[in-house]
Amino acid sequence: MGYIIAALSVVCLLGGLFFFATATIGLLRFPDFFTRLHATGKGDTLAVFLCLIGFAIHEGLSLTAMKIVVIAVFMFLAQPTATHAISRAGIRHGLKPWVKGEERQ
Amino acid sequence: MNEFFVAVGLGLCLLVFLVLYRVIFGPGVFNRIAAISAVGTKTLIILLVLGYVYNRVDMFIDISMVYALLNFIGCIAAAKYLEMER
Amino acid sequence: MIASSDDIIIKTIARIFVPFIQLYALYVIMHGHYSPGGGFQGGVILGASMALLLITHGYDEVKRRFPENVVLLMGSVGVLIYAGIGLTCLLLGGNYLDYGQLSVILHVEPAHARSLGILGVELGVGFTVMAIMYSIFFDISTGGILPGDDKLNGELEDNG
Amino acid sequence: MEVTLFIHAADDAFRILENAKVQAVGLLDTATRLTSETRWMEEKKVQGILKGAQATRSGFQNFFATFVMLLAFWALLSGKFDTFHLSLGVICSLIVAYLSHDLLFANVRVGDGRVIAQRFLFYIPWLLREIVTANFYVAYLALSPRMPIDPQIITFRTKLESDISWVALANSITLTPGTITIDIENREFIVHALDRKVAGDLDTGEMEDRVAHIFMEADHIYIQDVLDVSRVFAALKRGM
Repeated sequence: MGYIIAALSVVCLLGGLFFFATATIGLLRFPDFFTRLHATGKGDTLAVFLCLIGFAIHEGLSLTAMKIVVIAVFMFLAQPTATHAISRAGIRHGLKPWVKGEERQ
Repeated sequence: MNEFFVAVGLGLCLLVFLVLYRVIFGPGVFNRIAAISAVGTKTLIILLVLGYVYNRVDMFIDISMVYALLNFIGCIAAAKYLEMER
Repeated sequence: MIASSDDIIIKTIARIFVPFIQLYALYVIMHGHYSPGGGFQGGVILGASMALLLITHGYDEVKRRFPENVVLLMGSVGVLIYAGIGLTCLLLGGNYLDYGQLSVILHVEPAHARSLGILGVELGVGFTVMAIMYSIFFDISTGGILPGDDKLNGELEDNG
Repeated sequence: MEVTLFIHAADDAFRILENAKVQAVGLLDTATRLTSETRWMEEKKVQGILKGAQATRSGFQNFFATFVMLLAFWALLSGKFDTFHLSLGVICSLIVAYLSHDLLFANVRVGDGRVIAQRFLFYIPWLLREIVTANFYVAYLALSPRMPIDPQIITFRTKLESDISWVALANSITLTPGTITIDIENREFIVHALDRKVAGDLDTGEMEDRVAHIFMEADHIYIQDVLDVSRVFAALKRGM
């Protein structure tokens, strides 16, 4: 049983690390601000979620695990909202979205 | 298990350094804010890893929660400010 | 002068989060002697929750909810609590903020009295920090002139 | 002889089919009537609750609900259940609930809270699957050397009504493959899409229907309503 829990936790954490890595590569490689937000907005949400779930599984059924779940729920609501807020500020500020064929910014 | 957590933490630190490229060179303030928000989410996990290293997860979880909170509020505030300053 | 945000998403999310953030800040204040944090950190979180409300719901809403004079009064009361506990210890024959002496008037053993004394001091510090944060944020966002101060506005305009 | 038998058999088969069709039509009629009746009843109930809520708006019920939620949150955070800490929790929850009782439940369209919570729970697995798909999509784009993207901005009008359902829809759009919500301007969603294909996916409006179903809004047919009808059928069968 202990092995299964450890394996689940390891799988979740590795998945989180993988999505963090792809989000970072996307943030570095995508051509403009809005496409970069795609990378961080989605990638970081799932990555944080997976990492926190991994920690919670490792922790077992305890108060700390519940707190980790609370953080996960918070991030789940807050991350898309923050992404939306920045993108909205960008478009109101007058940033032009990149279209196919342009130079990357 | 702790060694594995430390490895995850080190990987995240590496990723933070990669994101710092966007923070420093990213054209315009918006790219920088997006990158800083990404650094914040990674720091949240690194804090939890530190908690496991020092064996005080119950303490570091509170710090982590505050970090998530302030990251969110800072992001919203920066967005609001840049929106006002058209 | 901060107007209410016209973005429904941020407004709604902030509306849902603010009570929980405030409760979390109170938790940080109250549990300062077991976990990290304490008065200062909790006060900062409380101030941050009000800043969130201010940048999403605008000045008028926040002023209706937490009037500035009440918040400043709270800050003063916080200092009073802090100094009061310290001076009580001094009067009871100990050092300043020597909580053990409080056991005489609280009728509990010194360890418990120490815990209660720290709690009171944390509370006072938390309120003060929250009030000062809030007031600083208010002053920066309004430029130091509150819309109610028509007289002051007129004077400033007269002076150029 | 065989021919007559065959004709008889065919006749029987046709009659049975006809019968079945009549029965099916009857059942469908009953089902529609039942659903419309239940919808009517639901609407009546919602209106009743709305009226009640307006009578006691920002009153004791909101306050009490907020208080209970906050107290549960406190118990989760504190983890100390002796009298001293619980009383501290009650005091803090009372203060915060008094300060913000009209924040947490402000202009929520009052439906049956239990139903909303239940449907929302069923919505989450679907959303999680979409999020995982979205992340693999982003990973594919970020790692592919050519990076086949063709970003564009699309707008669509929504039929949702309350702010909380707008938030649910906007955040779901942000989390699902290739799209982020940029702005909402008088019921117009402005969405940035990474690709022509994902933009087309969004236009089918499946997610909007699901969100509308969660918050019991608008009056069009959802997938879940078909399931509800099948449940009604089962109940009818048991009744017969």
